[in-house]
Amino acid sequence: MQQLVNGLALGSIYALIALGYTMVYGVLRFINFAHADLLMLGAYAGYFVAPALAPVFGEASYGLLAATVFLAAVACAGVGAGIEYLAYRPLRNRPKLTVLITAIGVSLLMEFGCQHPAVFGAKTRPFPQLLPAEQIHFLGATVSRVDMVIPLVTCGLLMGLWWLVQRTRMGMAMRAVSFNQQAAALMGVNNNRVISFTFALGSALAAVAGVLYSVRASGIDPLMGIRPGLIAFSAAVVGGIGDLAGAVLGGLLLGMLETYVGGLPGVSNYRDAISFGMLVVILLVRPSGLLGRAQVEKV
Amino acid sequence: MLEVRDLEVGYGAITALHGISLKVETGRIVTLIGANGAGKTTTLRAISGLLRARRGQVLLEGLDVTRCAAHELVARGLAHSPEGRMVFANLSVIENLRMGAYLRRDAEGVKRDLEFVYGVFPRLQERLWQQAGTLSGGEQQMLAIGRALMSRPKCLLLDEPSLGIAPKLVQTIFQKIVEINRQLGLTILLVEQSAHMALEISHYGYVLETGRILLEDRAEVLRTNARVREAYLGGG
Amino acid sequence: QKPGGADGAIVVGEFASLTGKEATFGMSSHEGTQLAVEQINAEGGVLGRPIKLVTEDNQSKAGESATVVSKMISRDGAVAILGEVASSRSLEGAPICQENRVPMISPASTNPKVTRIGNYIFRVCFIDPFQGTVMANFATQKLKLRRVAVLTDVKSDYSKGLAKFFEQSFAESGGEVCARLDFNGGDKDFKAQLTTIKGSNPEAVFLPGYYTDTALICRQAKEVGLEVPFLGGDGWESEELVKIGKEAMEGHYFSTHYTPEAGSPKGAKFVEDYKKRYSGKTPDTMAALGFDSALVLVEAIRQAGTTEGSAVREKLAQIKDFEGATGRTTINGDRDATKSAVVMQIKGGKFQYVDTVKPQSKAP
Amino acid sequence: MSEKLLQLDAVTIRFGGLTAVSEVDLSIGHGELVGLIGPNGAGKTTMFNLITGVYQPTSGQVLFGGRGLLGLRPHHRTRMGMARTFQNIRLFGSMSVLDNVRAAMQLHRRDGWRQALWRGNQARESERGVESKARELLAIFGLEERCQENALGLPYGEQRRLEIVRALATSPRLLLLDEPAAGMNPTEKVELARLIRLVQERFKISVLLVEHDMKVVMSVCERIAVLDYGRKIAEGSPVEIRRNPNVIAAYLGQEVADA
Amino acid sequence: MRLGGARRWLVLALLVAAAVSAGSGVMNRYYLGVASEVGINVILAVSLNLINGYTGQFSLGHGGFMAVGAYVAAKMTLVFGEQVGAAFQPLLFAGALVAGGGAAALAGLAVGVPSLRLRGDYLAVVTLCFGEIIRVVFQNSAFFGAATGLSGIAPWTTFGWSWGVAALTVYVVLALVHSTYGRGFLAVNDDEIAASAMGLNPLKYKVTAFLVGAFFAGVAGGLFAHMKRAINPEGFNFMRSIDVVVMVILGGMGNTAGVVAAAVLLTVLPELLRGFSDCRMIAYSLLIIVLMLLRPQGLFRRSGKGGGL
Ligand SMILES: Nc1ncnc2c1ncn2[C@@H]1O[C@H](COP(=O)(O)OP(=O)(O)OP(=O)(O)O)[C@@H](O)[C@H]1O
Ligand SMILES: Nc1ncnc2c1ncn2[C@@H]1O[C@H](COP(=O)(O)OP(=O)(O)OP(=O)(O)O)[C@@H](O)[C@H]1O
Ligand SMILES: [Mg+2]
Ligand SMILES: [Mg+2]
Repeated sequence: MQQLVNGLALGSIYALIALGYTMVYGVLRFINFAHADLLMLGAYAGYFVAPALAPVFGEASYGLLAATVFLAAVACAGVGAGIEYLAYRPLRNRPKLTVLITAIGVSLLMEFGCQHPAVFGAKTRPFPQLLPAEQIHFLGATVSRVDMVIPLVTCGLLMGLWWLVQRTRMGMAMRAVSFNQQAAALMGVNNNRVISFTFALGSALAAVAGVLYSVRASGIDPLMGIRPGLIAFSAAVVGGIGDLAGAVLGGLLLGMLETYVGGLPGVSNYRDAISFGMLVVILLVRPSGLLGRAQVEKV
Repeated sequence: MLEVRDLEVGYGAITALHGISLKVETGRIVTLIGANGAGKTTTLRAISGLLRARRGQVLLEGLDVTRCAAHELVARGLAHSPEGRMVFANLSVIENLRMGAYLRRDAEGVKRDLEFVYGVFPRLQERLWQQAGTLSGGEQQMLAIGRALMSRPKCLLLDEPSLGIAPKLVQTIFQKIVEINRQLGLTILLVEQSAHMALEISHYGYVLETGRILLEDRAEVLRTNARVREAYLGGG
Repeated sequence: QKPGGADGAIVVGEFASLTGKEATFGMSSHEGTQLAVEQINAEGGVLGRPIKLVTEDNQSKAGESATVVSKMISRDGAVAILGEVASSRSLEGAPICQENRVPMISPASTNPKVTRIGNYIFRVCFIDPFQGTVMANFATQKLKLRRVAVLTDVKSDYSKGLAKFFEQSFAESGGEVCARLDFNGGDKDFKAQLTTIKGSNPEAVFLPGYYTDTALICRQAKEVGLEVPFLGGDGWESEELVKIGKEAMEGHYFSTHYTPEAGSPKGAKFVEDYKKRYSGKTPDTMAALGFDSALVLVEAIRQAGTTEGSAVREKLAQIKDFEGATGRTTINGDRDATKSAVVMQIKGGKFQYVDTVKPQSKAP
Repeated sequence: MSEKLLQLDAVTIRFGGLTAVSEVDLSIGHGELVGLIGPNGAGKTTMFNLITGVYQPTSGQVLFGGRGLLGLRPHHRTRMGMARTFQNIRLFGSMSVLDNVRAAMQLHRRDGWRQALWRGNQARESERGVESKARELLAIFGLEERCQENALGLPYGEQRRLEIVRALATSPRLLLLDEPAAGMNPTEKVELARLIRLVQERFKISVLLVEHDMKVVMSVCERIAVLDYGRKIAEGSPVEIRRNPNVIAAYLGQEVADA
Repeated sequence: MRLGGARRWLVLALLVAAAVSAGSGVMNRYYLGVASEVGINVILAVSLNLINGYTGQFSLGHGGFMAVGAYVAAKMTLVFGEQVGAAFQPLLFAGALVAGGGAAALAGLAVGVPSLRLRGDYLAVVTLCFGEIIRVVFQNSAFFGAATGLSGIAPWTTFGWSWGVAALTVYVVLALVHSTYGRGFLAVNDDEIAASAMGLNPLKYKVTAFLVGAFFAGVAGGLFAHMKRAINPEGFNFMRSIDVVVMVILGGMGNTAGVVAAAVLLTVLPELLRGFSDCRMIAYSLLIIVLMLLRPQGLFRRSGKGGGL
C-alpha cells in the first residue's frame, strides 16, 4: 500500500513533466530538450520567491504553495517564450533536428550557466518547506501532503489541457500548426503566436512540476532536471507522444514501475534497466505508444 | 482587387519568376495557364505570402501586401487552395473545414457555408468524421477547395482544382466556380492545366512561360489564338 | 632545463570535477587545495619559488581526466598532480602520471585500486576497507546492533566499496544484513527503497553515500516513518548535510577523518582560514583533504629539495605523522594514508565527537 | 500463354466500417493495356495498394504469374516483376534525378555490399552499365538533361514522368500507373499516352492504368474496368465503356461521353 | 564527395597517421592525445551518420554500442595482454578491437530489428533505453568491475591507430553510400514506402546501417578504452550519445565531410576554450547555438532547398 502511494506520487510527477514534453511536441513535432532545465529553473524560481511570499500566506500552507507555483510558472513561461524567440524561431523552416541541436545547446547553457558560482552554484540547496510537515495516515500508509497534492494537480492539468486542445480555437490552431504550418497559415493562423503560446504553456508546466518535485525531494541543484526529464520524456513517448492522456499514463506507469522495482531487494540495482526494458517491450508491442494513434499515411 | 507588379521570385539559386505583372479585376475569373514548370504555382504562392518576393509588389484592394505574412492576408480576404492539397491529415474532414473558417466569428454564416460546401461536394458530407489523410486523392482535393471557401474570401486562388478529379465532378466544379463568382461576386485567380475548360469560364487569361508572361488577353481571344491552341489546348 | 613556469614558479596541476553531477565535492576539494597553495605562497613558496596551481575541470565526466592530466603534464609542465575525489576518475589520471614519472596525490579517492596503478600514486585519505570496518565495529561493539539494512549508491564505487567492507566485518562480528537496496546518486526520490527497508525492520541503516543524497534520504525516511539511526562514512561530512536534512539528521552517526574537536590545532586553524577565504563557508571533508594533499606535496618537495619527480616520490613515500587539517597522516607501504578515523554523531544540528578508531584496529 | 499475368479473385478490403474494395475480379494478360477508372474514392488506388502489397485484402486473393501473393511484402512483389507509380508523388527527395533511377535498379543485382566496399574493374563495369541504362530510360521520357538536378526541384509534370522512369527501372512485367497524366496540360497528355504505348511495346510489359483523363485512357487502353463504391460496375472495350449508361451516370457525365 | 575522392582521402589519412605515429616520440603527448580523441570522435560521428544521417533513423544508442566495444576489447587485452609477447601485441589489440566491434554489432542487430516497426521518436526512445540498459548491466557486473569499471588497460591506442581506423570508417561509410547498393540507404530514408515499391527491402537497409554503425562505435569504444586506460559505466551514459548526435547534426546529416569537420571541431573546441576556466562550458554551449543559427544546414552544405514544401 505504501509503495502504491509512493508510486502514484512519483508517477504523477513524471506525468506532469511528460505533459509539458507532449504539449510542445504535439505542436512543434520536436523534443524540447531544454524542458528538463526549465523544470530546474522553475524549482529555483520557487526557491527564491517562496521566502518572500511566506509572510503573506503563512509558513507552510497551501496558499503559499499555490502562490509559489503560480509565480514560478509565470516566470518560466516568460523564459520559455524567450528561448523560443531567440533560439528556435530563427530555425522555423528548418528540419526539426536542427532545432533539436539548439535545444541541446540551450539545455547545456542553462545547466552550466546555473552551475557557475556567480549564478546558483553547483551545490544542492535545501528547498523551503511549503506544506505542513505532518503526515496523513491513510489505510496503513503514511502519506505526506505533497504526495496528495501532486496527483490532484496532474489530474486537473490534464483535464484543463485536454479542454484547451480539443475545445478551444487556440487548441484547434495548435493542432493545425502541428500538422502543417504552411497550410495553417493559409487558414489565417498566426503560427508564431501559436508557437510562442505553446512554449510559454509548456514552460509553465515545467515550472509547476519543478516546484512540486522540489517540495517532494526537498533539495534542488542545477542538474536536478536531467533524470526526471529523461524519464518523463520516455514516458511521454511510451504513452504516445503528442497525446495528453498518454503522457499521464506513461508517467504513472514509469513511476509505479520504478517504485516497485526500486523497492525490491536484490534487483533494485537493476531498476533503470528493468524500467527501460519494459519500455522497449511496450513499444515493440505498440509501436506508436500506449494511446498514440498510428500516424496515417495514405499511399 | 488583386494586382501583381514586376514580381520576381526564386528558390535558392534558381529564379522561377522573372518579373511578372498581372491584374485581377474585382468580380472576375482570371486564368493563368502555362506548361509544367512555367511558374504558375510559384506565382500563387508568392501572392498568398507563402513565398517571399525578391522584387516587385503584390497589391490587394490597392494596398501593398508584399510583405504581409500569409495569415494576415487571410484576414484581408484572400484564400488559397494550394497545389498538393495540404489538408490536415490527422484532423477529421469537419475539423478541416472548420479550420478554413478559423478567423470567422459568425457561427450562423459558417453553418450556411458548410451547407454550401456539402452541396458542391456531397462526398465530403458522407465522410465528415474520416481522418482527412485517409481520403482518396480526389476527395482530398475536394476538401482543399471546400476549406478555402470556408473563409468566405473576397479573392480566391485555386491551384489546379481539377487535378485528380473525376470528369463528371470536374464539370460540377467548374459550374460551381462560375456560380460563386456570379452569386457572391467572388474574385478568382485560377491555375489550370485543362486550359480549354478554364478559359471557357474565365473573363481574362494570362499565359506564362518559364517565369514570364508570354501573352495576355480576354479569354475568348486566347481560346482562338493559334499558339495557345497548339501549346495548351492539345492541338484540336 | 628546469621544469616549471616562465616566472620560475613551480607548476602543480590539479584536476577536479568543478561542474557536473559531482561538482559539489570537486569544488570543495579544489577550494581546499587552492587555500593551501595560497597560504604556502604567502609564506614564500617552497624552495624559494612560488607555486602555480593549474586547475582543470573534468565536468564529472568519464574520459576527460586522462586528457586534462596529460595536458597539465605535457603542456603546462606540472611537476606533480593533485586530484580527484572520485576513484574512477583518479584511475584515469593515474596511469598518465605514472608513465610520466610525475607524482600524483589523490585527496579523497578511497578505492584500493587507485594507488596500485604504480609507485608514483599516493593518497592522503584512508581506504574503503578501513573505514567500512570502523563503522561495522562501531555498530556491533558500541551500538550493539544486530540487524542492519544497507542502502548504497550503485553509481558510486566509493559507496559500493564501503558497503562491501562494512558488510564483511559486520557479518564477521555476527551481525545480520536484513536488506540490501540501491539507489542512483543524484536521484531525488528514495521512498520506494525506504519503504522496503522499513518493512525489513532493521535496527539501523548503513548508508555510505555523499551528503546531498544522504540528507534527502534521511528526510524521506522520516516521511515514510522509518525512525532508526542511520550510519555513514566520510562522504557525509559537510554542514550542508544538516542544512538540507534538518531535523531528519538528528541522532545519526558517521565516520570521518580527524576533527578539530578531537584536538588538532591545525584543523581548527584550517576551518577558520577557510571560512575567512570563502565568505563564511564551512569546509567539508573534501576541502580538508584537498588542503592536506597540497600540504603533503609541498612537504615532500621541500624535503627533496628539488621538483624532480623521482626525488619527490621518494620523499612522499616517507611521509610520517604529518600534521594536517585532517589529523596525522602517515603514508604506508601501499602509498595509502594510515590515519585514525573518528565517529561523529549529529546532535542539535551539530557534529559531535563520539569515538576515535586507530588504524591498528584495521581488521585483516 | 493461357495463364494471366495478374489475377484478382473476389478481392475485398474494409477500413473499419468502410468497404473500399468489394469482391472485385480482375485479370490482366501478358502485354495487355488495361484501364481502371471510377469516381473519386471508388477504390482505384486501394486496388493498387492491394496488388502491390501495401495493404492485405480482407478476403479474396491476388495471383501474379499464377502465384499467390498472400503475405508477400511490397519489395518481394516488385522483385517478382511489378512496379508502380504513386498518386501523391513519392520521389526520393534528397537524391538527384539520375540517382532516383539508379536506386531502383539495385534489386536485380546480386553484388551487394561486397562490391560497394571493394571496387574492382568488374564493379566499375557494372556501375557503368547501370548508369547508361538509367540514362537511356530517362532519355525516352525527355529527362536526360535533368539528370543531375534534385528530383523535387522538377516541375510537377516532370516529377510524374520521373516516377514512371523509376518504376520502369525495376524491369517490371506489370506496370501500375496511378494518374500519371494528372497535372499535365493537354499537349503533354497526348505525349504521355504515346510514351506509355511505346514503353509497353518496347519492353513487352503489361500496364494497368488509373487515370481521370478520358482522352488518355481511351487512347491507351485495350480494355477498361470501372469501379464505383468499391464494386466493379463495368468492364469492356473503350467504345463499350463510353456508351455504358451506368458508367456515364456514375462517372463520365454526359458532356465527356459526347465529346 | 565522389568515390575517387574517398579513396584518396583514405590513403592521405593513413599516410598522415603513419607519419605522425612515427614521429610521436618527440611530440607533445597532450596534443597527440587530443588528436587521437579527434580520430575516435570521427569514427563515432561518421558511423552514427550512417544510421541517423543516411538512413534517417534517430538513434540515441551510440554510447551503449561504444560501451560494449570498450568493455569487451578492454577485458580481452586485460586477460590476454600478459600472456602474449610484445611482438603480438598489435595483433591482440586488433583482435580485441574487432571483437569489441563485433559484440557491439550484435547489440546493434538487437536494436536494429525493432526499427522495422518503430519510427522517429519512438525508435529514439528504444535506442536510448538500450543504451541505458547496457550501462546498468555493466554497472552491476562484477566481471566488468561494476561501478569502478576496468582500469590498468594497456595504452595501445596511438594516434596511428585512431586515425587509421577513422580513415577506414570514412571509407567504408562513403563507399557503402555512394554505390548503387548504398543508394538504398538514402532511398529508405527519403521514402520508405516508395523504396519498398522499388524492390528495396527497408528492413535490410536499416539493420545493415545499425550493424555497421554499431560495429564502428564498438571499435571506437575499444580505442577509447585503450587510450583512457580506465573506463567506467558512467562514461557511456546517454550524454555521450547526445554528444555524437550533436556532431552529426551540426555537420549536416548525411554529409560525411561535414560530420568529420564537426567531430574535429567539437573535440578541439572545448580544449581551445580551456583558457576560459569556469565559463568554458558556457562558452561552448553558446557556440553550439550560434553555429546552428548561423549554419542551420550543417557546416559544409550550401544553403540549398530553402522555402520549399
Ligand atoms: N522547392 C523548389 N525548389 C527549387 N526549385 C523549385 C521549387 N519549386 C519549384 N521550383 C522551380 O520553379 C519553377 C516553377 O515551378 P512551379 O511549381 O511554379 O511551376 P508550375 O507552373 O506550377 O508547374 P506545374 O504545372 O508542374 O505545377 C520550376 O522550374 C521548378 O523547377
Ligand atoms: N487507410 C484508409 N483508411 C480509411 N479509409 C480509407 C483508407 N484508404 C482509403 N480509404 C477510403 O477508401 C476509399 C477508396 O479510396 P481510393 O484512394 O482507393 O480512391 P480512388 O479510387 O483512388 O480515388 P481518387 O480518384 O480520388 O484517387 C475512399 O473513400 C477513401 O476515403
Ligand atoms: Mg503547379
Ligand atoms: Mg486514387
